Amino acid sequence: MNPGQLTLYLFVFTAIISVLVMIFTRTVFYAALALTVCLISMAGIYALLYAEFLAITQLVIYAGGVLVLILFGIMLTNRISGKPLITESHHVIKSAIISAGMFLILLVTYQKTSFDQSQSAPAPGNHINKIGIELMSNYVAPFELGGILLLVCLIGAALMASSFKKNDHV
Amino acid sequence: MTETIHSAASLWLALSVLTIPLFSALVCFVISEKFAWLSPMVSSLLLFITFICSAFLFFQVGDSHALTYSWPWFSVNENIIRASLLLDKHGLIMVMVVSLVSFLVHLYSIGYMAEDQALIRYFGMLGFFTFAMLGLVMSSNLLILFCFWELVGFSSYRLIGHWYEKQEAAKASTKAFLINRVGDLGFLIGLMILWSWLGNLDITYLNLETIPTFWLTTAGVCIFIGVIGKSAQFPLFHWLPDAMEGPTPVSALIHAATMVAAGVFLLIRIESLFTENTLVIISVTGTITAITGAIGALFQYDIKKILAYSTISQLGFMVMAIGAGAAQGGFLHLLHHAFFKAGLFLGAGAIIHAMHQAYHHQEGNVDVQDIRNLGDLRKKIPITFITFMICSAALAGLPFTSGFVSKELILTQMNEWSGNAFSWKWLVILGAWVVTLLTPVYTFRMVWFIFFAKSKHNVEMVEVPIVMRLSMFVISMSSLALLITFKPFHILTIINVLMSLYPNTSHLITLLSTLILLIALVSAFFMYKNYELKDQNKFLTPNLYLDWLSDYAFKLVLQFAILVHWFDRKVIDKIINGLTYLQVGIAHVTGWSDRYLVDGVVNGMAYSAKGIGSVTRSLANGKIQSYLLWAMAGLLIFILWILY
Amino acid sequence: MNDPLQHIFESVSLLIPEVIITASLIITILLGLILKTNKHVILKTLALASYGLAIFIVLHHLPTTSTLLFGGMIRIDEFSSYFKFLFLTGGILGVWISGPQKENSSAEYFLLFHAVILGSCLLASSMNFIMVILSLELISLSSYLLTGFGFNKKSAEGSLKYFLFGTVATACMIYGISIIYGIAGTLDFSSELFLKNLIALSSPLLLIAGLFTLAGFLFKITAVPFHLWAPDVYESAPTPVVAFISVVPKLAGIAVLTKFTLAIHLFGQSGYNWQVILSVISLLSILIGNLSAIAQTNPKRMLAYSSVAQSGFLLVGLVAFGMDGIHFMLFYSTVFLVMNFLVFNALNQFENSYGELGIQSLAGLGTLSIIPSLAILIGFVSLTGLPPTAGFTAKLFIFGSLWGAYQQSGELILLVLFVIGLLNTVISLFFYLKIPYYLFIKEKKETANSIKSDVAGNLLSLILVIVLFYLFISPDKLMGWINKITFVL
Amino acid sequence: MRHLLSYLIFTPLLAAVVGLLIPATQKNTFRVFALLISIIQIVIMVLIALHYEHHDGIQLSERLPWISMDLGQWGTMKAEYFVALDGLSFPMVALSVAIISIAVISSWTIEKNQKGYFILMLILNGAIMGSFCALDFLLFYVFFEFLLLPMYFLIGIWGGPRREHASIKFFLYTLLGSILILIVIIALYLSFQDPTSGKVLVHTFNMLHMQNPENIIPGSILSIDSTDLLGPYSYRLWAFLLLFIGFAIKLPAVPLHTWLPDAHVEAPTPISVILAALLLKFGAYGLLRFAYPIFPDGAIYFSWLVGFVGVVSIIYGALNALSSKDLKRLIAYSSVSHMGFVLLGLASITVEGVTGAVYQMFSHGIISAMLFLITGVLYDRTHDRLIANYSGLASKMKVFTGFVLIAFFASLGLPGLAGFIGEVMILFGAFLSQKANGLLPIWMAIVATFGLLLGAGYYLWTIQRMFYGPFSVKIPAAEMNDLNHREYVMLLPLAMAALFFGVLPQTLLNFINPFAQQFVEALFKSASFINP
Amino acid sequence: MSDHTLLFALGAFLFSAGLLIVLTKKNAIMILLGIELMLNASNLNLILFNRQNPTTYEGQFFALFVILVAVCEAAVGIAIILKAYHYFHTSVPDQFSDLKERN
Repeated sequence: MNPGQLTLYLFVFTAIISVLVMIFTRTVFYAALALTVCLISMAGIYALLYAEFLAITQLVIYAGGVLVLILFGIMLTNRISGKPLITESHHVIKSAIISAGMFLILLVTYQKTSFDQSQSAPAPGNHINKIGIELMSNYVAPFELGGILLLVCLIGAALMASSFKKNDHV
Repeated sequence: MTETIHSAASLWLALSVLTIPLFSALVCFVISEKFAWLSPMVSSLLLFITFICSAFLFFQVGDSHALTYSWPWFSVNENIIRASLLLDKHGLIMVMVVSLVSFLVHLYSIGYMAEDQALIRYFGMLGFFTFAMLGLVMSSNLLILFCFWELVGFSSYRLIGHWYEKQEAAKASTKAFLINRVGDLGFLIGLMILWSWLGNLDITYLNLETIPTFWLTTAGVCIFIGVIGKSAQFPLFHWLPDAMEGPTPVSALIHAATMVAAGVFLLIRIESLFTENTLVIISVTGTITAITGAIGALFQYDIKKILAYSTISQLGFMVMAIGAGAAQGGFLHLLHHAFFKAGLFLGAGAIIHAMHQAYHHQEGNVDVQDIRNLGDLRKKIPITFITFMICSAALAGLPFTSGFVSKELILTQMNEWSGNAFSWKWLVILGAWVVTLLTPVYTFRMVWFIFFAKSKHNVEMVEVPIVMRLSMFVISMSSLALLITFKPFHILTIINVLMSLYPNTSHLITLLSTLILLIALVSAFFMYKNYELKDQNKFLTPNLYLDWLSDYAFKLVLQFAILVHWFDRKVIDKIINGLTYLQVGIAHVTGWSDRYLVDGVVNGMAYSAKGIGSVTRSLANGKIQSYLLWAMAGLLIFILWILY
Repeated sequence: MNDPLQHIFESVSLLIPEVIITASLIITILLGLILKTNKHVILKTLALASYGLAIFIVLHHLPTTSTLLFGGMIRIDEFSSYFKFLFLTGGILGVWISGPQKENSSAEYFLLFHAVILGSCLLASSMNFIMVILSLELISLSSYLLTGFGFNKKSAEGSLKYFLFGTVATACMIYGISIIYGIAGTLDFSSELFLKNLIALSSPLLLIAGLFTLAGFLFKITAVPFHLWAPDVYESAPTPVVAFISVVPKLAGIAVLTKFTLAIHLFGQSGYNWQVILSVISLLSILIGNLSAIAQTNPKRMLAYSSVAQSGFLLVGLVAFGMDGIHFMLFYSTVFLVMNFLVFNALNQFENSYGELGIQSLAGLGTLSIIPSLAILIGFVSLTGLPPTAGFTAKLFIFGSLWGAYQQSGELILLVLFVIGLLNTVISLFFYLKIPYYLFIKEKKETANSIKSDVAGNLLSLILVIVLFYLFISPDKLMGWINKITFVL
Repeated sequence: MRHLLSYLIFTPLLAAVVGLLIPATQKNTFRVFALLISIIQIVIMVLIALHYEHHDGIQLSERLPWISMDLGQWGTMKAEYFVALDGLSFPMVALSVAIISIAVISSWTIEKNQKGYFILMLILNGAIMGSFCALDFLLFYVFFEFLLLPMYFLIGIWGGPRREHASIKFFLYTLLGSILILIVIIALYLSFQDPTSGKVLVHTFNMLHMQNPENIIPGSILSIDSTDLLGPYSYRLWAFLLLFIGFAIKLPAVPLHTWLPDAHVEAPTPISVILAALLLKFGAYGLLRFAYPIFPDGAIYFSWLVGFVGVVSIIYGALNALSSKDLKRLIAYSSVSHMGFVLLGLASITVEGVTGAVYQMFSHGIISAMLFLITGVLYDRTHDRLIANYSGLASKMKVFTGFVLIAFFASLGLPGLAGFIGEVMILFGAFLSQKANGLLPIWMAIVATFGLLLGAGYYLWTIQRMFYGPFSVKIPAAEMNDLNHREYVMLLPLAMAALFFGVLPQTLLNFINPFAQQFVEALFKSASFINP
Repeated sequence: MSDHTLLFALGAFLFSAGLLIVLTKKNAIMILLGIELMLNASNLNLILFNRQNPTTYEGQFFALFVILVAVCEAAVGIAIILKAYHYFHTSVPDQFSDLKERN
């Protein structure tokens, strides 16, 4: 058990714990924080898997961007009551069966599948550089498309979130 | 050359005989209401022409061999159904009889129906009936014959229901047609059998060797079922008494002289078709009918009903004769019966008509057809009395009348047929003799209470109009053997052609039948002399041993009659009615099942479609997470289903 | 560095329709900021013009041989071109029936329209899961937003439900794709490598991954079991939007589903019988869609279920797994587009005159507003699949190909699908006739007044009806065109 | 002259389009217009009759390519616009022209939305003509489906109080039947090839090709050497069964008949007339034209079933008629009974039976039209159809009663009227069957004869209750006038026809005979080809 | 248990947990969080499987675009939730029930 692996286990453990917190907590705010912890541990795992660029993206965009957005949403929807946003659960048993079923089936079928588990070391060199070049050559189409997607979503979301009038409280 | 002219002439005659009555019917229906009074004259005239034509036709063809004419009617499967005329001796004699009686009835109706509102319909249907009846008699193709057979039934239906405002008339007409239809089904099945084996239905070309005996017998029996319906044989006879709801001339023409005789005529026409077994069935049926009819006639109060039962009995007698090998006798009796029974009905009509006229000014409702209300009429309406008496004598089989002649012939022929060894045939013979005994008895009873017994009501009566008297006179004359034979005890009928075929009757039989007749008349006389008819039959005190015997016999016979009547009314009628009710009942059940079962299944399918739909719809309860739940569950189930 | 750049430029030159739409999209944003008055008219004209131009280019200037662009991300071929033609036509029809927007949001409205069309065009031609995901998301997110354009309570609710359901489906799909990637080692599902690896490693995991991926597509085409959002969304969204999103994204989904299933079917070498899986999905969609539609009282909800059933019918063409099946599916798609817009156009006219409608409130309007009523009647007759409309021809063809497939494979489920599918026509009659029944047979209410005359709407109805009849009388013209399409994965 | 049939079919359809352009305010022009079209059609029909020759082939045929498309691996699919007449369709087309003219006259009293009504009538007219003339299975199907919709609206808008229910029921049932037929059509077209096309595999809907079992593509599911079974039967037998059920719904045969009484009771008189006289014929027509020739093996295998259904329909329909309290319902059930005869005749597969079946189709067309017009006459006066509410009509409405008698007695099979010939031929055929080809047991023919008895029963009972007895009508305000001129004009030709075809059946049999002989002969020939 | 298996199992766990949250939690924002978890599970898979052929970056790129998608979804989602909150004064989707089957 080398230190790398130990770190991996640590990250996995934190991720699992934070997910469990998310499942069992009733406070949305805590859940969001737990998700942050989970995402950060995921970023760690990415880094251990030689995907540094992604790890950073994960940290910056998810932990930094998305979660702030979500927390912002929590605050906004919470403004009237002022109390912490509490969430109830329902369909617990049915959902648990379905989720557990999914999980088990995934594991069982994974067991029956012979993956190529070689952990060959990545080619030496600057991954981020290569990624940049790839992004602008081979992946230019999705890149541009992603740009359009972002543009459309932001304009649309802005419209959705802004256009309130007093008279349409119907 | 002469042959062609001869046959061409007879063809034209035959066609005109056939079409003039139809023309008469058409004329009647075309005449507008304003000129309705014309129709009796015109149609009677036309029918007279028909009669003349038929007479000419008869003498034209004479005793030459039968003539046939045929035209293709339609073809199917390369078999051509030909509309064909068969002019043979039997047929032509029937044509004569039909046209004569029909003419006389037309004539009679001028007077009888003078005050009727629907003359057009009446004379139209009479004409149509005559056409159909003549067609029946002349056609040689069984399918065509069947067509006319049904058309005859149709006109009978219309004429019985002539006074349809009366519920009884309406019901009787329906009943008559329906019961006839039952018989017709048998006829039709017989035709189906013949067609399937022969592919041809022309009587003159039936190639009977190709049919297996079983099927031949079945076909014969089936066709005989048709005869049972039409000729009012046991067990389908009870429509005939009901049919008396129609106008009396109609009863004379259709339900005594012609239509009901069509069955007997048919039996003679297709005699070659009958196997031994068929003949047995025919003779037994005839016997039962004859006896039942005679007993029935013995206990009726309504003149027309008595005559109706008597007709049943006589028809049974003829059928029995044909079944028992006395076809010629049967045919002869058919002719004679046509005249004397028509005469009786016309006489009864005259009585009813006269009584109606008499009661017209009096108050109260008296059933003028009930013999209990009649009596002592012989002086009031003498001409009617005379004609009625002549015809009654013929019915009873008194010597010097036509009835005697044919009865003798039948008994003789049956005697030969039965042989010397005892067999079931003797029972048939016995039946014949019983009928011979009973016929004079009920005839006497009828005549006695109409003309001789003391009358309860004393009313002034006048004779019926001249046209009615004229036709009654003609018809009764034709029942007198004196006019048709010169030797009353030695049979020689008018028609020499026919006579040449007939064997002589034995004197023994003549003697015997005369004896029976005497016994019958004498005992009847003593029985009814001081007898008063009441609702409950009260019998004379037995002052003589004979009286007691006859009384006892009467009681016995009465019980049997009541039983028969009960049987007729309760069982057969109930069975038929019951069948109708049952049909209606079943129909209601099927109607119900139609509504609730068949429809229910279909609607149920629709409902269940909706039901399933509502289950699937209920998933859409508006809650997004249950949508997701169901979707994911579906996915999971799908995975599990594919995997395992 | 020169070569890739060259390739990119070449690629862009073959993507002119998409470029036109993107340009139009950007101009729309700019104009939305600049213009103060007549915004709607100008933007509508712009949209129509750009779609028209794009159609022209699609029909006349695209290569007929299949060409790979952007390093295999996108492939231009006749199959995708035909779908682009359909999307753009759908776009034109959708824009045509769109009225002025509330809240002065015309620019955003047309922007989202453009985005959906752009996404659909790219989806139909993408050959790589990355492109699939991105274009699918472009369509989906724009559709969620479009659904909210009623700017009322209902609309917001519908939009939220649509969003939640859609994102979960997308998440499933992405997860599925990630596993497929793990097995295949590539995201390019048309490549040799993909085929080779999948055949080499046939595992139940692949089945699960495939089904997870299907979930996203099934969501897009509203097939069972991912159809539950449809009634709520259809009911809440503005009618022109429903007309649009019930056709274009669905057809885009069908396009990519075709490619995906053909890929995962591995030319029949897959360890799992995808034919059976698709047949069951198709069968369930037809059954559940039709049965649920029976008791609906809201016309749009009813049409949502009808749309579920129509997806089932579209899938029937796919189930045949043959070129002719795909051809007939293309024919059916075309007819579906026409008849769906015919119905929604008429419904839209009614709504414009009478406001939100239940089916009952249509009672007796048939004689008052004869053209929309006749249009709706013909549209429903066609949706039911009765002659003399193209709906009949389409159904005949598609089930003909199914019978052919059955004759070849002898798979019993295909026969079941064949019989049940056709018998469902009878069930569908129950509800398809409901609206004409209320329109023509029910007595009208006292208060009903005549419909506003709407020349553009009536003209559109007339054109669509003529197309429906024309495609019935002479389907071979269109089929001749479709038959030329050769499609190789 | 070469396109007479097309003129016949498309004149009313074009007229419907023209009618759309006439403003709805021009109320009474529509009925004149519709009548005019009917007269034009009668003229065309006369021309057709003049060009028709009595032999067993098809005549006046017109063929145009319709759909022709490449199916890739499946070859080419070909459907044609192929119309022609033969001994089966000629009587039907002639009947249709006559009945529709009379229905138009009968529609004279329609007041509600005349434009819509007469346009739908014209569409119906064209679709009926097209269905009877089409010899391409797909073309037939298209025309046939096409007539459902106008019918639905005609019942649904102009019908009686429960019209909605009835129209939906009508549509659903018949559509169900059509779908079953469509299933077989699809299966068929991939199994038959056009022999004239040379080496290219061309799938065809052409009836002339489908009738010849040599054109079945070997190896297709419906091919004659296929041994695959689905459950108890081979695919060919299933296909026949589906066609049979599909057409039996239209016929209608018990137990699939329940739409009929409802549809009839609620439909307006002219529509009932068309429904009974023409639409019911499509069931039998379809069996004769399509099911039997294409699947002779199925026809022979299931002849017992077909005959049994026929017999049950005869008896069951008659019993129901007997218990009906509503005159129109009674007549509707009598149709079930009479169409049962057609089925029985067909099942026998004898020349007599088939001839009788076609004859019965024709005569039932005339008679049922008359019967429904009669109920219409009563309904117009009192708006009441319950038998129990009438009595003694004969004394008030003399001419009317005359027509009633003709119609009733024609329907119960009185010789001399049209109903008799067909029924007798059918019974002869059914009885002959056991001896000739061993298909039907004898008892079927015998039981069927009881249908005649029951028929007489319910008709006579109806006459007794409604027309005989003392006059009374339940609706007090009703004026029971005798027939007016318009009603007279409608009923007289029908009565004459009933009489004419009863007395001179050969005029019609000249058309039917060659067809029936060729039908039976060809059927057994191809059956022996299929099962040597 | 190899790292590969462990990480796949972690992915599956994240996915299932995300699904569980999506299905059970009543708050729309929680559902959004669950979806993020599910997307992360995919990303983990992608990166894990990318190591099998490290010469290309396909998996990583895909993961990158998935993050992009997640961002867009979050943005749109929050906007829509806010909009709905504006009308319903709650972010519990179950209480939005204007749209459902009416019988």
